[in-house]
Amino acid sequence: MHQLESTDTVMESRLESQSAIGQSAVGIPSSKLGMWVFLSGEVLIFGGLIITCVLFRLSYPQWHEFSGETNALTGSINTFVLITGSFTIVLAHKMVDQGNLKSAYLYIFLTIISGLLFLAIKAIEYAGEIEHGYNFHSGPFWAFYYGLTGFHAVHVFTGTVINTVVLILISRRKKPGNPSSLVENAGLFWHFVDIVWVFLLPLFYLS
Amino acid sequence: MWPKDISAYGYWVDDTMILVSVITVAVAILSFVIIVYSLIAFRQSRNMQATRRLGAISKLVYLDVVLLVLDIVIVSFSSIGWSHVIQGRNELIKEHKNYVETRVIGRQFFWSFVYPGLDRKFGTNDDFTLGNYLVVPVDTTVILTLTSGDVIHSLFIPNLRVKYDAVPGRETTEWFIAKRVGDYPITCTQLCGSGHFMMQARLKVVKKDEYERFLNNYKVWLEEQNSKSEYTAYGEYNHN
Amino acid sequence: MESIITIEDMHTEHQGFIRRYIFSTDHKVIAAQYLITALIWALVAGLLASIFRTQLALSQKSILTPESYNAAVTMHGAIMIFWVAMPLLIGAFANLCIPLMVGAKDMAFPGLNMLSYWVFFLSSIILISSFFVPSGPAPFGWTIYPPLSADARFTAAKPGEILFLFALLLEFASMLMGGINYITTTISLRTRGLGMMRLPIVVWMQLIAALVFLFAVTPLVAGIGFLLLDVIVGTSFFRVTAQSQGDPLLWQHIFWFFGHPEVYVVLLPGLGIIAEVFASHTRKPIFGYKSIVYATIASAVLSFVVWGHHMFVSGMNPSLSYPFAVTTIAISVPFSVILVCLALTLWNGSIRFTSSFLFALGSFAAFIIGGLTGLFLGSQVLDVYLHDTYFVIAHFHYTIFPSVILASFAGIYYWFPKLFGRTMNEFWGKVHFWGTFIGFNVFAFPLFFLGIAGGPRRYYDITHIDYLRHFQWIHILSTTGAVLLIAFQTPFIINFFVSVFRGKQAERNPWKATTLEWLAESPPPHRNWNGMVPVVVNDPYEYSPEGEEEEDFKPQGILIPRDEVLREGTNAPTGKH
Amino acid sequence: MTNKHHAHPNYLLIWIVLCGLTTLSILTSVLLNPRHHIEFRDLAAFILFALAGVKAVLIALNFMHLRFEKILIVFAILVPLTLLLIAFFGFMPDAIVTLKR
Repeated sequence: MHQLESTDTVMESRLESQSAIGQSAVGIPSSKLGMWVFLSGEVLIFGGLIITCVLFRLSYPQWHEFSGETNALTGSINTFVLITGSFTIVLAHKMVDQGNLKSAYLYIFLTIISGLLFLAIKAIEYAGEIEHGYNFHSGPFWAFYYGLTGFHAVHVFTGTVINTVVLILISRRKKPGNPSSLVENAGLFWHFVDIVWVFLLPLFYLS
Repeated sequence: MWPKDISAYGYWVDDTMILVSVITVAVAILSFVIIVYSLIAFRQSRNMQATRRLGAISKLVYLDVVLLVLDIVIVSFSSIGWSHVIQGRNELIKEHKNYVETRVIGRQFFWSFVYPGLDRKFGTNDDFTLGNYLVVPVDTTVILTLTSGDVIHSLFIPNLRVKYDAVPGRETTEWFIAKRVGDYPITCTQLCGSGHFMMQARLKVVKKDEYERFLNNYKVWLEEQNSKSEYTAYGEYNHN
Repeated sequence: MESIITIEDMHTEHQGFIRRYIFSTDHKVIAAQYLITALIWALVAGLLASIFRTQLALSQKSILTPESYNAAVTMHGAIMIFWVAMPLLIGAFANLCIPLMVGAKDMAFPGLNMLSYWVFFLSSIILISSFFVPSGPAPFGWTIYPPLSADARFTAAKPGEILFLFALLLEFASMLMGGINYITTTISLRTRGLGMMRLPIVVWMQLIAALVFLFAVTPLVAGIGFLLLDVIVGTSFFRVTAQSQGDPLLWQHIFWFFGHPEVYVVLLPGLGIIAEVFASHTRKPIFGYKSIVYATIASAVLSFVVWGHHMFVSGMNPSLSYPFAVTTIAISVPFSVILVCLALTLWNGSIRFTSSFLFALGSFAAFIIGGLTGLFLGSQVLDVYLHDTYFVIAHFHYTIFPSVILASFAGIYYWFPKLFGRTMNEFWGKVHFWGTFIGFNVFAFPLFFLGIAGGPRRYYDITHIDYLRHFQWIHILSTTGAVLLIAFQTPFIINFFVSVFRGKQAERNPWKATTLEWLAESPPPHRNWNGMVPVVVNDPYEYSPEGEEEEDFKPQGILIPRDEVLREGTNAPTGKH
Repeated sequence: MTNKHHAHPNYLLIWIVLCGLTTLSILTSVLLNPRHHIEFRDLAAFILFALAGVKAVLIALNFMHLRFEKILIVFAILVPLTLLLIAFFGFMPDAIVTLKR
């Protein structure tokens, strides 16, 4: 295993075209490191939103009455959709590592579909709530609800676009890195979006 | 330099200020002496070859650090004392029963001071409100309950060394004991809009019996005040 | 693979003008772009300051209305912090120093780097445009306290405010892109032999500043999102309305959770520049390299638990205020360590008084005053009295001005050869220093006394307040200083542009400095090392080593042809040494 | 170029477990619905957020390969979480004490 690590480091680090010695100093490819730095920032953005929401919740004992109004069904379905999306993109990464690009394309494609499905369901859900006359002005719960889920939906959209670009890049064989790290980084973002949703589900739908 | 202290607890501020200033100035002077000396002594024309060893200087630096630590200790201890004074508010109110309470409402750009009237209870119909005019009895615990009608204001009474924000949607309390009769300024120190700098009020510290007279019939009292002083306060009528 | 890299290096040189100087991915060009944009902004904000200071001095004439006075104050603060300090220290100097000093060919993500500058440029455009909307720019202080800022009833300048908030978001985005680049580059692109404990102080400081900014600003991004919803959509997260109850204090918490680390973000890189200039101009190693590094890390960690000291009188729960006071006082310990180490670096040195050293020294001296007066505000006792008075203004001008403006000038005079391949004129540099330094002190020092006298900040006029009427002379004096300060920037501007085009050609290492960037040509070519590889053999500051005759310094690294290095195999330097 | 970064765990298993946990949380919210019996409100909230935490950790460790990454990258997630904790407990004493709530 350790043997594998080290050779792997060599293979990766050949790609550090900005480093004078052509390799990463800590053995982590820069692209992955940058992705993780970006994600740690994202953790604080969503975390800030979520803890603010929780603080408001703690000061509103009747919060659950609002969260009962949201459409728990679509929320739950969307959870399954996102988890499946994470599953497929990580399988795509595995396939790329095993050199099986054909099925990698398939899995990335499935992930894109899952993202679009999520957005479609979300749109239906919003339509329903607006029909019931809930909007930004219907009190803090709904402001938080639209704010956070909307911001999350933007991330889902971005992730879908990223996955599409990755699919095009690696299927056209024009790889600006090795396809493995490309798919892996796209996957990291997608999993992060998934994790955020995992917390939004109990916050707005279930309890 | 700074306005005269008329508060029972203002000495906390003044003594800490003097103490910290003395030590801080000492630290500053020592540091600057070291720096200036080394600039003169070790300029290139005088000291061609730099050497890495330090020598005796380290002792002076210890002194510098010691002074700084002393400064830090004093500051944090005075903070302990002060936080006892601030947080001991409730106990302190318990121990002197006879405090007077006044409600303060900040609005763009004036202060309203709501007095409970003779019955010392709010919400009764002998409450009355004065604009920009705070009247308190001397040698008595005064509790101000601050809130705001629009944006955040901050009630600053320099002579009493107290300052607290009036935040919309919540009530903050400030308390003091004024030690000498007189007429003092009140300002707003939190940017609250274009009229921020005009948001001035007066603090009037009066004898206890005069305070009773004031509560009893504030209109008459205001008349004689305005006839005496150049500052004219205007009353508002009972608003509840 | 080597062949690919070398080819890439060869054919980057013949690019068109646009590709090379406007939309360039070269970190040095981006650094120059950041530098010039930030200096223009500094000029704008300085002129704003001189205008409203003139208003304060001549309180009878009304040069500004109270509204425009508030707007001018707000814009001065916001521009100086976000559009001058950040791009100067985080944008320009980190871009210039990090790749050269870690021996990389460029940033880890050059495209992202270029994007970061152009997003910053866009944010500048948006901010400028907010000056020309009908109701003028945002008037509520750079801290944007709601409800004043969140509620249409109180804010006259709604379009200006929305533009300001969007510009702020874009600026944060651009600085975050930069930060990702700096962190990744410093961690993973270090050249062979350059362990973390061999990094130059300034790179350490910029790395830590980038990390602190990344972790501090992101909650504020969320907060600004809420605030924009309040302003545009009319929700009430921070507003207090009859129907629903927002929380104005929540904004202050979120803002200062960012705001205090932000102070260190703009402070640490300045201290790093001071350290570099001190070492190379006293011909001595920095005293206590390790203690400076550890103290910096400690202060960065502590900076996240002190935000409450901005809120002692804000209605914050009193039980919070004592812990915050203690952490605040505690944070002055690592900084005193850093300052003592820098002071001892002068001792037994052989000091060259160039203009860059003068600026570093002035910055150091002024920052000592700033740091010490911080003790006054750190204690609740004095803060209750001094909060929101001119004492605070004087204090943070004594911390921010040295660490941003003076240190940046030191850095400009120091690294000018690496930016433009020429050196600046020393005589005019010294004139510039003395004018700036004296002007600054005349401007800032009297304000301490106005603060102790209880003069509240952001006051359009103090002559109508009886207990402040006699202190008008302080405003007049300090305005004189401010005008002097602005006036003495003209020699710098002329000197800068003349030197860019006809300054004296600089050799590779004009200051006889040790760190890696002086191994490269000045200015370095597009990928810095011309197919060579800098390999680190020494600690960063090997000045006047014992038993060294011909030269009084050992360079940190040596240049080796790449194929030799790559033939030796690929044992990456680990972080530990 | 086929370079394995690290072993790939059994993703299918993880996926099944995640779906199971999600179903569990939905069941919780149905059975302990606070609108019907208020006394379970806090219990239900606690269970739901605990389940969410478990799911997040599973995804991070396996799908995001945190199990196999260097400690440096683990810190990239631990540091922000610590800061969030600090912020939460720093804001709490103020945020939940306001009038008319």
